[in-house]
Amino acid sequence: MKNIHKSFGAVHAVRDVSFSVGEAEIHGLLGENGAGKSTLMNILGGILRQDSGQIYIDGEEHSHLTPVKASRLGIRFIHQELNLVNDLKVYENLFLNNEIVKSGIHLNRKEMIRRSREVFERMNLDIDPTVFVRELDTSRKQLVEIARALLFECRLIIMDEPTTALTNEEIDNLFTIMRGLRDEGISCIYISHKMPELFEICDKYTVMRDGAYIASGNFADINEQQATEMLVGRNIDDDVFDKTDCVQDEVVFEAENLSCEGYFSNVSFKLRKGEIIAFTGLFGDGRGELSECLFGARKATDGVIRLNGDELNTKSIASVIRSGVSMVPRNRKERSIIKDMNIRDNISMAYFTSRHKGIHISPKKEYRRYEENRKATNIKAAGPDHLITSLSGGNQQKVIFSRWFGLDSDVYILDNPTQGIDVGAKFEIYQLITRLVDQGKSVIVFSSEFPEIHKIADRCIVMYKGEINKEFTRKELDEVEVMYYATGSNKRS
Amino acid sequence: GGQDDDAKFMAVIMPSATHGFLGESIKHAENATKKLAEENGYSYQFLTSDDIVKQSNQIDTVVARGADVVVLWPFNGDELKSAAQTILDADIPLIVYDRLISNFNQTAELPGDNDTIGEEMGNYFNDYFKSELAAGPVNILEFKGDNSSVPMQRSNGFWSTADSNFVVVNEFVTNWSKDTAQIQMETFLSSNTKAQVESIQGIFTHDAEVAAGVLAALEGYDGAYDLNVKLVSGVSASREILGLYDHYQAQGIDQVMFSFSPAMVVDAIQLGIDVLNGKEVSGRYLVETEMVDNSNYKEFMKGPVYSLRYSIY
Amino acid sequence: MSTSLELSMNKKSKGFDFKRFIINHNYILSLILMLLIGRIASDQFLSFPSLMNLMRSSVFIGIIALGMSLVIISGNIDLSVGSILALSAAIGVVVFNTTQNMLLTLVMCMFLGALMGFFNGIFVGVAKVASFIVTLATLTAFRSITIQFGDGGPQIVNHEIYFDTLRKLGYGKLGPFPYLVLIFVGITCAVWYLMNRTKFGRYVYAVGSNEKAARLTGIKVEYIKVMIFTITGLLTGIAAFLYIARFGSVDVATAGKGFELDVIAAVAIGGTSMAGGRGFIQGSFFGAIILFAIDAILSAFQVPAFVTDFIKGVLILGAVLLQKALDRNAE
Amino acid sequence: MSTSLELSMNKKSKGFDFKRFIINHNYILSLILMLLIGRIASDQFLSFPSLMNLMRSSVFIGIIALGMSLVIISGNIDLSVGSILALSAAIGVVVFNTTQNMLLTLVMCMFLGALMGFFNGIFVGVAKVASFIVTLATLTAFRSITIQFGDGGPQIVNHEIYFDTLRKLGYGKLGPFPYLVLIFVGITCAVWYLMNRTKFGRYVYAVGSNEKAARLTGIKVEYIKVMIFTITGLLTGIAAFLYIARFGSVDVATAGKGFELDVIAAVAIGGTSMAGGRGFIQGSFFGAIILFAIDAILSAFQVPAFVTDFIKGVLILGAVLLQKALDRNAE
Ligand SMILES: Nc1ncnc2c1ncn2[C@@H]1O[C@H](COP(=O)(O)OP(=O)(O)OP(=O)(O)O)[C@@H](O)[C@H]1O
Ligand SMILES: Nc1ncnc2c1ncn2[C@@H]1O[C@H](COP(=O)(O)OP(=O)(O)OP(=O)(O)O)[C@@H](O)[C@H]1O
Ligand SMILES: [Mg+2]
Ligand SMILES: [Mg+2]
Repeated sequence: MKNIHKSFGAVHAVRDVSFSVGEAEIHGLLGENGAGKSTLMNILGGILRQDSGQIYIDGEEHSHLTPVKASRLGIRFIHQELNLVNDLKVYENLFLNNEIVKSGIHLNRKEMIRRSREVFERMNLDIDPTVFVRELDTSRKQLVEIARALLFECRLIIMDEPTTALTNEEIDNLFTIMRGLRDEGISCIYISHKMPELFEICDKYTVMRDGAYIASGNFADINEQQATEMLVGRNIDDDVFDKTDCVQDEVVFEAENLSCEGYFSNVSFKLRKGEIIAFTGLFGDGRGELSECLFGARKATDGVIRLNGDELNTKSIASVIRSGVSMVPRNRKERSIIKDMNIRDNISMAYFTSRHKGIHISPKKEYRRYEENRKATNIKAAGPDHLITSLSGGNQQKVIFSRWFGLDSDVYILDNPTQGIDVGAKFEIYQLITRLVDQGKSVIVFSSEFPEIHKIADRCIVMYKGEINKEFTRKELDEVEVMYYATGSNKRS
Repeated sequence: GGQDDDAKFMAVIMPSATHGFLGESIKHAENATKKLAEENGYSYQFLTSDDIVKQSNQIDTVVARGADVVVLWPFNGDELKSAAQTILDADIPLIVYDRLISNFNQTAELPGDNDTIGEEMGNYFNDYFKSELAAGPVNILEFKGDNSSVPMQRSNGFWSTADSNFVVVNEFVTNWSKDTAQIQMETFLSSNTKAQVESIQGIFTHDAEVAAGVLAALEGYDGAYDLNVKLVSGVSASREILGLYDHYQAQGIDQVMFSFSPAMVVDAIQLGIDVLNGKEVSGRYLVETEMVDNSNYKEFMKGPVYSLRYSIY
Repeated sequence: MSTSLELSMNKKSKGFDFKRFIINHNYILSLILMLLIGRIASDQFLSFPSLMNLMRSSVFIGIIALGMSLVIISGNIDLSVGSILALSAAIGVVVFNTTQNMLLTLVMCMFLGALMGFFNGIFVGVAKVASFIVTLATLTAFRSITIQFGDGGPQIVNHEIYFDTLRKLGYGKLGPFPYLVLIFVGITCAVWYLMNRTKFGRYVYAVGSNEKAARLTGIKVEYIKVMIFTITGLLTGIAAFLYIARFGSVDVATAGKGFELDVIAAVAIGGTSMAGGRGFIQGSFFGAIILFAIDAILSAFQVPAFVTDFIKGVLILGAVLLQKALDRNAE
Repeated sequence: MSTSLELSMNKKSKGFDFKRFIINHNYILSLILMLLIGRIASDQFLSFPSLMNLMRSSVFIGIIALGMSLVIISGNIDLSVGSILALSAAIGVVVFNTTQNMLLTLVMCMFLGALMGFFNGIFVGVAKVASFIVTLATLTAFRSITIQFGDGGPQIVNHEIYFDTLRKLGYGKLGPFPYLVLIFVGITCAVWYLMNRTKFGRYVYAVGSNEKAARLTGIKVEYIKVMIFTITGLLTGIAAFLYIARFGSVDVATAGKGFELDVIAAVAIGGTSMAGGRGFIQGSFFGAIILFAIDAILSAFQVPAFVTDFIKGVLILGAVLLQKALDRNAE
């Protein structure tokens, strides 16, 4: 790709970027949120048309790509967001728009199912190709998405943050496959915000910042520190994170024998004032449902939740919020963003449902609330009246944080709070979280990223198959140990 | 037509074509308005609408434009009363056609005589089934047009004269549609008990199209029971239904239609022109209805009512 | 990152954005266009009384369209409004004939409308049946009750009393302004306030935009949906009362029949997205007026009877296409 | 990981899941229920000829419902089908009277239907206007053209020729099976094949379930939408031809009026989700039959005319609620 330019209205998303991938190489593409990585790849995948610049494939110019042309040229694209059709079966999704047909029109389902099975076997996965995609979990959906790329003959696979929803084991599986592909001469472009992954799997790197090309080279020649500096453009000392211990003795929030049939059972824990507890585990451990139960978004079948000693009224989410529990849900796009609303209203929404008295809304107060929150969480936005969808991912997440921080709750439940946001934004969010506990709030984080847990948690609870398997204090935390209990290895022997 | 500002100005306001009868009436009215107004050198406005809100707006508009006469076919007589009052309040002569506005001082009215149609039909049924009625109850079916005032009047008229020995086994609302009536009849024949199906001797409908649907269903019946329907009635002696009189008589089914010609609206337009010509117009002009059965349909087809109706097609 | 943000900030002009305004509120453009076209046909078209007439005829569709906007913004549809109007009005007539009390009649119409709306709301919000199907069924069922109630015949307000009371409301004016128009404007302002300056309004937008997210911020989505349909019913009840005032009788079979299509067309012309989440109350106000302006134009141009509906269909499509075209241009 | 996987696999039973089947295909339950209720009223109800008659009545609504399923599965709606039927049939009559050629008439009806559907499809798929609005406008516009074409009066097939040709098709039987029923079943199978065994069918589901994902796999979403509406128009054209065959005349003002509501009700009763993405063609087939079974029951019980609509509304709601209830139980 040579001298690629692309603008969206006022935003110059990609500026004069040149980029090349050789044969049999895994090429890491790095950059902050909004650096233009996905845009550049969308151009290569034929989804977007560049404003100017050329694309060469095997030395031949192919500058007017469409998704169909790109796939004919052997380019496969795993998109950043899941792009599966929930109401079709797994194999139908895999072959969507590439169906195998008999005698011109008749779908050859047997063959498609057979080949789907083959590809799952190759990926070391146990997914039944004849179930509906809607019945799969996020992580398996992501794996189906990956399988779709592996199904056909190809030369180059673009993977745009393929591992955000995957567990470590699944990631290892993926890497094994990628290495296998490389040995067959197939190349990969790999986009991720997770440094360790990049260093593990990629041969070459290219860094983008603000839509511009910064540098490229071999991963062997740099370390994580250098890479981070390149992509941020300034110096972040990642490891020195001043987490002060401000845990007090008073128990604020308590779950006793909490169960939700089919998902988790007998979960008990006590959260103290100023404490951060992290919950972690693997796919199917029931964490997601647990977080929903704690917030009243899902009915627990058994057990009690207490807040400041009194039983929490979980009849409605509104009553939970009013009692002093807030939650930042996972999957921002699906569960948090109100896409047709401006930033100001997105921030105010939880305030309205829990704290606001009367029915009248004063725009003036809303603007003031926006201004306070913008300062507190350092949101970078053109103005309070712009749609929230005009913001970059990290800033959207900060808006969602603001929605809840303004409520002055006692307990904050954060479900996967840093999904898909870059190093810099992550850092700021960690700061926000620690500021909360400094103010005497308590926090429960649900996360599958160990570095994150390591940075902020006072205690870490590891779940396995819907039960608490092990609890670590901050001092005992160790990635290998956590994995040991998360996989339930202790129960096997 | 007719933008000549000095010329006298006639407004004709009608409902839009919701069923066949109205469709034909609009055609006649539009033709007559154009022809008569141009012959006499008047300007005119011809308006249709599909609900009373729009119709009353049209009234406001023509009153504001300073109409010299308004010919109004109200959507529903009573619902338009209030709006029609504004015409009289503006001292504009008003001719009301077809629908009755109760307690109202219009210049002239030509109400469709739906009560009489119903009454005559009741009498005809009494005569036709004289011997059967003497023997006991006679079972019939009723197919209504819709639920508005016109079919109400036809029904009420019928039951005011019909013998008390007539029993309605079932009634249907057809929305003036032939296909609906036919399917309803077929469904009746195939879903009711033998006793009920075989007991039906007469069918009273509100419209020729509806009657045609019922007859088609009877003709097409191939079930196991014996049908005993002898008489089917309707309103509006249309070319199509008259063409089938012999066809069905051969199958043992008689028909009786009460003529109600869509061309009669022309009379109302003529009255409007008369007003503009300075003639004295007032009072009530009943729209004539004629009984047409197997005995007289051929003469009817030679008569003036019939030929006027089909003069423009 | 900071530089790219600044970049994007520079391009978004602050303060009043005229182009954006016209794109969002293009119904104003459509209205002006219609009025100008009408002016060509008749010099009377733009006169004040003529405009008042136009607005007065759009009152019924318009008031219901205000409610329908809530329904559509929340991602639903209500096909039963015509039948709700008929039943409320039919019973309203009986109440008025019995009590001769206008206020009581109004209250009764509003109550009945709200009750029927509530019924729709329960099925949509709580039983979670698609609103299209629920209101398709109640469209039929409410009408059937109305006809049964009126025994098939029209319900007529007592003649003498009508002319002394209700008709004054339906035809009277305050200075140059018909009462009906003033009421319409008043209710529009009230609903505008509800949707733009109260929590409830925000919830309606939120539910229409992202129901799951709305639920997770503590909004009681079921309750909001029930409320939306109830409010629409209530507004339809008010329209029913004004209907009695203006027409003095209610034909149980035809009153309000097909209103739902006009109402939805008005909302769409007013720029509310059929997909939910976006829309302006004032748009529906103007949408209703545009709809009747189309009728008025067709009258003014003396379009042949059978062709009017054709042109009307084309103009509705045109108004919505204009919106789309402007919207696309903006990108 | 393997252990946690087993956990989740256990919950999904393999092989034929009867409960799931009943939940998905609960329209079968509804139909059986209706037929049993009908049997109480009349011994004729479950007889073979009576069932055939039921099916024959549902042919027109049913064939259009097959097309409407595609439209609804793709996340759209088509309100104009009744008007498409009327115009195709009206012109069809003229073609037949002129040529006396049944095949040519059929082809003409299909062509006209497809053309009008194509027109809808262009506005929905390419101009991207909400289908509700497009087809609301064309509902009015096509009807207007029809009335203009027929000059307000009915279009009638030449009497003598009708009896020798078209009527044989409309009333005739092959053994015990009416031709119309056989055609209906045949077309249902064809559309079922299209939706379940061809690429096109997969694309329709994909567009309705996740349009963006469909677009990213390279599916030409605009083209699919145009096709969907065209096919619906084509099927409506076939229904128009059968309409001529069965009724021998077309009243330009009333033919097909209000069909859209019956058709959509049939599709909903058949279990197709109004939100798009999910639905079964065979469901719409049975949905249409259920709708007419309701009429037949009301007829058999001799329910008074004014009340039938009420009960019909309640039963439609009931059928859809049954679906919901079963669906919820499953979770
Ligand atoms: N369709 C679009 N319309 C307008 N702006 C867009 C669009 N897509 C991307 N952008 C903007 O272009 C810039 C680059 O976005 P892009 O998605 O390529 O970033 P990215 O590097 O993939 O970030 P992330 O790590 O968050 O995925 C951002 O400022 C984004 O807001
Ligand atoms: N917002 C998210 N970001 C990244 N991964 C996610 C997100 N939400 C869910 N996942 C992943 O998707 C899978 C299914 O999540 P879900 O919450 O439904 O299951 P769970 O039983 O709670 O297990 P887990 O807590 O491990 O996700 C898990 O692998 C989880 O890690
Ligand atoms: Mg990206
Ligand atoms: Mg992103």
